[in-house]
Amino acid sequence: MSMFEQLTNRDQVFEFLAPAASPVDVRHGPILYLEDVNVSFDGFKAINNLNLTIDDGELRCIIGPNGAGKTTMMDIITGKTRPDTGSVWFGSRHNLLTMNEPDIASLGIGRKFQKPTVFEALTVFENLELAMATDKRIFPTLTAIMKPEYRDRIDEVLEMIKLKTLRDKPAGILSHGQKQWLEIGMLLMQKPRLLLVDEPVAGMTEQEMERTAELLTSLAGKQSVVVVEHDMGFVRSIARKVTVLHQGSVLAEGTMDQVSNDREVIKVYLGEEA
Amino acid sequence: MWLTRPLREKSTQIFLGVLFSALIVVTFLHLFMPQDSALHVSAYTVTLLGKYLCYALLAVAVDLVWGYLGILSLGHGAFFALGGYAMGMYLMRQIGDRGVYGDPVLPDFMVFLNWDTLPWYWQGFDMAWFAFIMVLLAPGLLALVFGFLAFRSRVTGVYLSIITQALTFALMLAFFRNEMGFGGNNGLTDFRDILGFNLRSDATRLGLFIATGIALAIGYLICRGIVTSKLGRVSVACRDAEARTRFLGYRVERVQLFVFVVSAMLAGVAGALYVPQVGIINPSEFSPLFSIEIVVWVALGGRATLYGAVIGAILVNYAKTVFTGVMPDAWLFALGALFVLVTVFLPKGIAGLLQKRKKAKDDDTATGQEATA
Amino acid sequence: AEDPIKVGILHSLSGTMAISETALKDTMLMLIEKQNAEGGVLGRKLEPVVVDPASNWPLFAERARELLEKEKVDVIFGNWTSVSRKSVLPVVEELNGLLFYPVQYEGEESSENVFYTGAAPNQQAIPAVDYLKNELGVERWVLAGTDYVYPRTTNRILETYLKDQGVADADIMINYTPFGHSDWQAIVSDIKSFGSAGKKTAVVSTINGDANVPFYRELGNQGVSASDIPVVAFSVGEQELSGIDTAPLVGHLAAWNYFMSVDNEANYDFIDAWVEFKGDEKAVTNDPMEAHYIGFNMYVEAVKKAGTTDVDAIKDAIIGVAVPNLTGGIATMMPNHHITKPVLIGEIQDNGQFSVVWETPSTVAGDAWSDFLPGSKDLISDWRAPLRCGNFNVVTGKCGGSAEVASN
Amino acid sequence: MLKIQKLNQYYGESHTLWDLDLDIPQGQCTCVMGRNGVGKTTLMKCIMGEETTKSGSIEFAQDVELTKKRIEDRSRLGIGYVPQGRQIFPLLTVEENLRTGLAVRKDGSKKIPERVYELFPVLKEMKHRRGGDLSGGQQQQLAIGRALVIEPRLLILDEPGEGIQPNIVAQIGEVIRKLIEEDGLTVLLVEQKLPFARKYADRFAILDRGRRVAEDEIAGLTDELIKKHLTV
Amino acid sequence: MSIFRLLAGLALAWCLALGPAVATAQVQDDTAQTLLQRLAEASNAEKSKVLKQIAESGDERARGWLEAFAGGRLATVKSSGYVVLVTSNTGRNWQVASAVTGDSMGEMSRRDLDSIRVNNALRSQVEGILSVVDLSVADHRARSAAARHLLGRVDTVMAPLIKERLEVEENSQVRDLLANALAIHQLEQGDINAIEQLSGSLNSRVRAALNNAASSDDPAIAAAAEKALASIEQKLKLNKAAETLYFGLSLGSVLVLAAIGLAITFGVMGVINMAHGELIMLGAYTTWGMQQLFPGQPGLALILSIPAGFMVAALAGIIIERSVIQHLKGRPLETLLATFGISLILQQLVRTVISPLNRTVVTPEWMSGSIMINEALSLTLNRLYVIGFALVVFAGLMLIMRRTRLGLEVRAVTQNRAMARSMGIKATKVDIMTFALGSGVAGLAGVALSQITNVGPNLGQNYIIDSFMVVVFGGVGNLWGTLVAGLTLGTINQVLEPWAGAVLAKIMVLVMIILFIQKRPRGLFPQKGRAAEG
Ligand SMILES: Nc1ncnc2c1ncn2[C@@H]1O[C@H](COP(=O)(O)OP(=O)(O)OP(=O)(O)O)[C@@H](O)[C@H]1O
Ligand SMILES: Nc1ncnc2c1ncn2[C@@H]1O[C@H](COP(=O)(O)OP(=O)(O)OP(=O)(O)O)[C@@H](O)[C@H]1O
Ligand SMILES: NC(N)=O
Ligand SMILES: [Mg+2]
Ligand SMILES: [Mg+2]
Repeated sequence: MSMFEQLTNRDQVFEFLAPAASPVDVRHGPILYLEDVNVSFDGFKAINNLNLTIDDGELRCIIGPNGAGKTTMMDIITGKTRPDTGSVWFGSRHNLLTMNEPDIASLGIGRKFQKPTVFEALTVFENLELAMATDKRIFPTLTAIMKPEYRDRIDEVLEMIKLKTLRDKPAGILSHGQKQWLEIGMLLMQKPRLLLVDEPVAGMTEQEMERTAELLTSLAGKQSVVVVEHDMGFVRSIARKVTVLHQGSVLAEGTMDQVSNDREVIKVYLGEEA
Repeated sequence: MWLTRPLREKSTQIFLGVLFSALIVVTFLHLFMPQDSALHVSAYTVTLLGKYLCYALLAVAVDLVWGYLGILSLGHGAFFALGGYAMGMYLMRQIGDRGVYGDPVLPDFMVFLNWDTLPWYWQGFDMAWFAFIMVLLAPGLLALVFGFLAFRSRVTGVYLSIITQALTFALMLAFFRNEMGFGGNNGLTDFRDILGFNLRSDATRLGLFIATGIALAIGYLICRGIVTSKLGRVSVACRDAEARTRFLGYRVERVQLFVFVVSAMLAGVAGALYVPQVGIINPSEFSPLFSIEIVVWVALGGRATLYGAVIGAILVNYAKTVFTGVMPDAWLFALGALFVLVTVFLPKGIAGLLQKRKKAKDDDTATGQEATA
Repeated sequence: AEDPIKVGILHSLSGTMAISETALKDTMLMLIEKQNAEGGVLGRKLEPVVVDPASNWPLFAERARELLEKEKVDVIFGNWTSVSRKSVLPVVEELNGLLFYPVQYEGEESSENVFYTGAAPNQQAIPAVDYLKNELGVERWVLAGTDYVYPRTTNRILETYLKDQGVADADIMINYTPFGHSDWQAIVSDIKSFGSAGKKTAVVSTINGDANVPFYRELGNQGVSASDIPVVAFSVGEQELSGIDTAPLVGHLAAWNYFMSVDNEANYDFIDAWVEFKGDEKAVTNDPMEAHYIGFNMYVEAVKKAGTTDVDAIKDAIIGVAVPNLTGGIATMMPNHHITKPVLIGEIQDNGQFSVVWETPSTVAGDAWSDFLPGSKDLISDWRAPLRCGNFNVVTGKCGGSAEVASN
Repeated sequence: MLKIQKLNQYYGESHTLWDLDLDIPQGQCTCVMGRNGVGKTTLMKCIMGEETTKSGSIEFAQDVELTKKRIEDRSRLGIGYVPQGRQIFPLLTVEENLRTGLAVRKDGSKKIPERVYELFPVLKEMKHRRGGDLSGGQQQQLAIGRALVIEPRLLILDEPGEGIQPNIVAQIGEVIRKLIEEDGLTVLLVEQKLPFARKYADRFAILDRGRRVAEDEIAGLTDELIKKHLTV
Repeated sequence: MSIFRLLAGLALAWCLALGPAVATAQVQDDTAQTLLQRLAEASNAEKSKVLKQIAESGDERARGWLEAFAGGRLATVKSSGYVVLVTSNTGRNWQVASAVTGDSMGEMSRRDLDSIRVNNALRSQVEGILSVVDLSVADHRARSAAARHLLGRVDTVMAPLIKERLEVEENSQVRDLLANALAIHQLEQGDINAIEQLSGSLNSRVRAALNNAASSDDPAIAAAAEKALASIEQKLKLNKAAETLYFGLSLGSVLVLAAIGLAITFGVMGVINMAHGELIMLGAYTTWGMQQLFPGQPGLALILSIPAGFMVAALAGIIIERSVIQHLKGRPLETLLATFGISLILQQLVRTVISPLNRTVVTPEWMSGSIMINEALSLTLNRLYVIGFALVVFAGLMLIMRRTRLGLEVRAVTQNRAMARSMGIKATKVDIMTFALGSGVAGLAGVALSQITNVGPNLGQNYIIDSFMVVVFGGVGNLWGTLVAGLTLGTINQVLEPWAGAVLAKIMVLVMIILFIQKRPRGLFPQKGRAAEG
């Protein structure tokens, strides 16, 4: 996937000239760090003393029953939901709980939502254009021009997500699966340090799943990836370390094999025959 | 440059072409056709057209925030009126000692309310440059403060609409108060000159009409420039999925604030050009119903097209002029029916009708391509 | 035949003011119809040109311009609110038109092109206060009005007038409410307590339009009767009463220059004509209608006198023209373009009419400039040659700031 | 149960379904497969009436022409629908979401059948929570439960397993089988996941670019077919 | 005024001493006619004397004459000078009857009649006479009213008579009033002891008397009066607070009524219904129409207006829904445009078909006036009824939305129309019924408003802005929110009004709404949860 890396780095001639868009400090350990996080909604505890660390460059799978709090966890990381207590750090410098969504996003945390959300009135191309990692302040955005290399990049991604033919169609007309792909494409455009991917393969065929798996594995290393998924086949194919969430806290953590043989996990999640 | 980019668009070229031809034709017919000729355009008509153009600019400003940013402002009349008052204050000061009481400094209404000095906020309005800056600044500042508060707290949708309405309503009541020092219900009127030109002369009127036309052209270009830029696409993104836009790293509230302030300033300019042409500014311009009406023009013309707003504003106001003259007792029926019929039969307004036609001819031109440097 | 004389009618037929102004449009149509039936003027028919400024003030100016510039009318009858008149004023002056304005107003204005056939403050407010003071022994005053220029000015004049007469500050309560105010509970309650200080108290009301109904209702419900605290209103006439359940209002007062109930043959004829014209047995007449009646007749006389409809000729001819009013007297056009009027005080009766309880012994001439405002007490208006000035300062001996306009 | 003939559908000018024929036999589970964007969901919407068809017929239970029925009457005929993307009513509580299905029940019962809660115990637990607050998987369960409330004769499931935890997915499969075998329910399933389809469906049909390109017993779902129509 | 006092005293004597026996006395018809004719010809000062004579005549018809005179219903026939009683005085021709015999004389032109002028002073005099007479009637409410009338009007001639009356009066309220009336008189005479009797009273005439005493030359009296006043002031403050609260609730309930229909059509269905105000107006005009149908029975008409107003507005709502709104499904903002048009049409329709003028809606007897909690605190009846009505309407709506299937279905339809239809919900029917319900409730608001404000073509415009404000302030889609918001805004407005004035109070409320929305961007009772955040 060096082609992909090349793409993402095309405007970085020298490493030290790279924009200070993501000054994440990972010298002292993990890229993401959640400690004792609690959230409740009207008395219902959705996240219960959650502790989680993601290392730089790691690919982590998170599984767990419906309602375990996986999406809520992502909401917390991206600033959508404020936890009642606990701390959330991005690298060792950024306390995410003091920041709002755009700040967190510009730090380099990107997210694909469980329910595909794209800008329906904009074309597929424009959706990708907006996601592109550029200066997102007002005046730069107002005066931004579409450089040929940007265009190439977008076309590259379009190719990758198989939406080339729908390039100039409004995203609103896409089918469910196509929207999923578009969201993945937007995530790629964003070049985040940390990708949070909520159920990427729902509604995909086996082969598409394979491609997605390849894509995610290739990203890992350079970027950190957190994947939430219920499809065990898919998880198995990418998993290095798996965390199982249950009732808002970590139930088990380990390799896929360790986890899938855990009695508790089988009981609450996998079912006997999985 | 973002401002010149729209000049390469066909639709903008057509729009500007039509606008400037209209300006030239009207000017020609007014100046060179004999008074009794059927083709002569009277000063009355020139001023009337000038008023329509002011409304058109105002409608463009509303369409910018409503059509592209999804902010249904039911209080844009407030910005229009503030621009109007700033201009009105300048015009009042130009009256000088020609007022009924002959006071060289105080406007008549202050004399008769027994004020002995000019309030501080009237200072400087005797200077045109200052007044013209205020035309932009007063509405801009109000929009900035109001927008800052509202967007920061993520007030959206109908909640935002209703507080814009509350804003203009509160201002209306405030300006009604004589203590405010803006002439109360009577407002500001009886203007004489602007920049040394007699407001009661036909030439000045023509000049104002042309100035309004040019202002509309510039305003349209600014709006078009914004909406065809990447910022315009971000606006649309905010409109359709505000939260999602934030997750991409855009500060939605700043985008909203920027566009809102630009729109308010354009509305202010429209108000400033309106006042010398109609000869009065009074708090009724702040009335919530007027602001709603502006939205109605935009909807009727076709939302999120800009030129639709222009068409809507001109058409509705032309219809009003015609109907109130032709059938004074029943014109509201006609206007009401117009609104109903357009909504039911032309879902995308009049612009939608034009687009449909156009679509049949040349298929799509993607906005992404227009952005090419 | 010759071209007809075109009469512009500039009254709101829609919007908030339609409620008051529609009747004035109809009055004009009726008067024109009658005049035409009598053969018109100078052998020319009159032709009404009706437009609707839709209660929108800038639209008033636009419509006035349309009437004068496009329709080329010879005269305009129109306007109700002061702001609409202020809006129209520069236009009629610029285009040298004629405007007859039929509603009581705050004064402080005199235009060469406008004829004020309604009352100036000295023809309504001052006599009404005199009545309350002298006949009812009122010592404590509530000045309640809608927050706009007419009430503000009238109240300023009254305040000065009352204080000149030795009324203490504490005995005057001033209250303003927004247009269309409908919740009068607190204010009426305040008036009640203000009135319980041991001195005879009265309310002088310049409350406008729709706000009156809820005001009087509240008075009735809170048990404020006319014998306790009478209210004298300057903007409540027969037409307003026709929309109010008058039973609780009996005895409250209004000051006008005409009441429908006035026992006078000319008045009865006018009422008969009106009822017939409207085809409504319940149609009522009111003061501004009488003002149009007077204004129209004055215009007709002036045209006859001048032998032309030329505006400048009319302006000269009309001063001094005297026509009968509907209350048995004579209205004369004064040099300041205001007319002479009797002032009547009427009490509301349960049939929605007023019963006249007092009237000035003779007619009063309208003052363009109030004697009770510091800025205007030295000004006079006289549009006859050689002065031809609407705001002549008798102290400085100069014609005020509008010298230019006069020569325009 | 359902016989689709020569169905054509357009979105504006784009032709999405082409002369589509499909037979869904009574008392069986038919699985529709196909790549993203080939028109599976569109087909389901046509059956439910949410999209209008240009030509062709959809015959229900031998004698009812569905294309002539209004949407609300289709569910009254006994068609339950679990749409893609869940489409729950976000501001109604879980219980209210379920209750929306009561109106068309033949027995006029005012109570939510116990079976729904048995199948998805979480729904009972969260009865008073707003539907929109549920997690994705919980919403999916709610959507299926809601369709079951009307006790349908034909159940249309558009990717029902999406976002649901593995043990419940399996359970859903079991329930489908049970309903088919015990109550004679007919199921029309859209599913991408081969193992699930193989396990619970009786028949399959493959769509490609709006056309039906294969239709057979589930055993006939060969690798060749898969390769040809389901891989990218 | 002393003439009046004397007269009242005499009349009282006449009444108390002779009792009912005199009431049957009769003067000769021609004497009566002369008396009345003198009344017609007299100047105001002389009229007063003639009134006295009429009262003294002891004629059983005297009361009728006095009342007719006070009501402005005596007139003379111009040609003959004959005094007649005007039985109907509307229009150009009046119904008259002989004042002496009471026989109808048919219709006469207004031109041929000369009304006998009356004014407030004379009317007050007649009321005085009549109230003294009323002191001895059986009905204690009438006695109480008469006694109240005497407050501040007692003089030396009457004082002993009042004292006598006080002895025999058994109703405590009447006694108290009479005692106060007497005490005021005594205070005027310089009797410092009277202050004690007065010091607890909250009556405004008592306060007026004490205020006068406070500026008396006698320092002792002045001081005592001051003290009494101070204690009264104290009590008044409490009452004032209670009164303000009542005003607030009553204004609030008007707002709630005006807004609650909108809370359905806008809050629940999402239709930005600019014609809501005009639907209110239709309800108000229905009330007027009903009163035209049942002349003379305003109460009955009003009660019948409740269902009728609902039906008329609901019907209008259905027509609007079917003809326009149904074509705008999924385009909520366009409903603003269309309904704005409809509102213009409805307004002008009323102007053209009925009249541009306001219409008179009569307040039935049982709804006018106020109930007196104490001398300083009365609750106006019309407002009290409106508060109750608002609460009933609210409760009813709440029931419908919570307990019936319609409530569930309408929410399902607005949240996801296609899915609701797939669940077998008849969306069209639901739309019609809901819109009809919201509109009908607007009609009900109109019925109530007709008792408070103008019934005219502009009625709706006056309430539309406030209505939207209330619904949004409360939180769209939440009926409780509308209730609480309406009552809160009403109360705040009334609390602010006394010290800020009506205009500023209104401005302040608006600014408060703007600031409040910053704090709670989704109103008082926001829709919570994931779905609402979008
Ligand atoms: N705003 C909210 N209000 C109330 N409850 C909430 C809210 N947000 C989440 N919850 C509850 O919190 C729990 C966790 O939800 P979450 O969406 O994080 O689950 P999840 O692990 O992503 O599940 P799934 O696999 O089904 O997507 C659920 O039970 C959900 O109902
Ligand atoms: N509203 C619409 N307007 C125009 N085109 C549409 C619309 N909805 C869907 N389409 C197009 O129709 C095609 C079929 O869509 P459909 O949703 O039926 O696909 P699908 O087979 O269900 O795909 P998936 O597996 O992703 O759910 C797609 O190409 C899509 O882009
Ligand atoms: N002139 C008035 N009443 O506005
Ligand atoms: Mg989830
Ligand atoms: Mg699909």
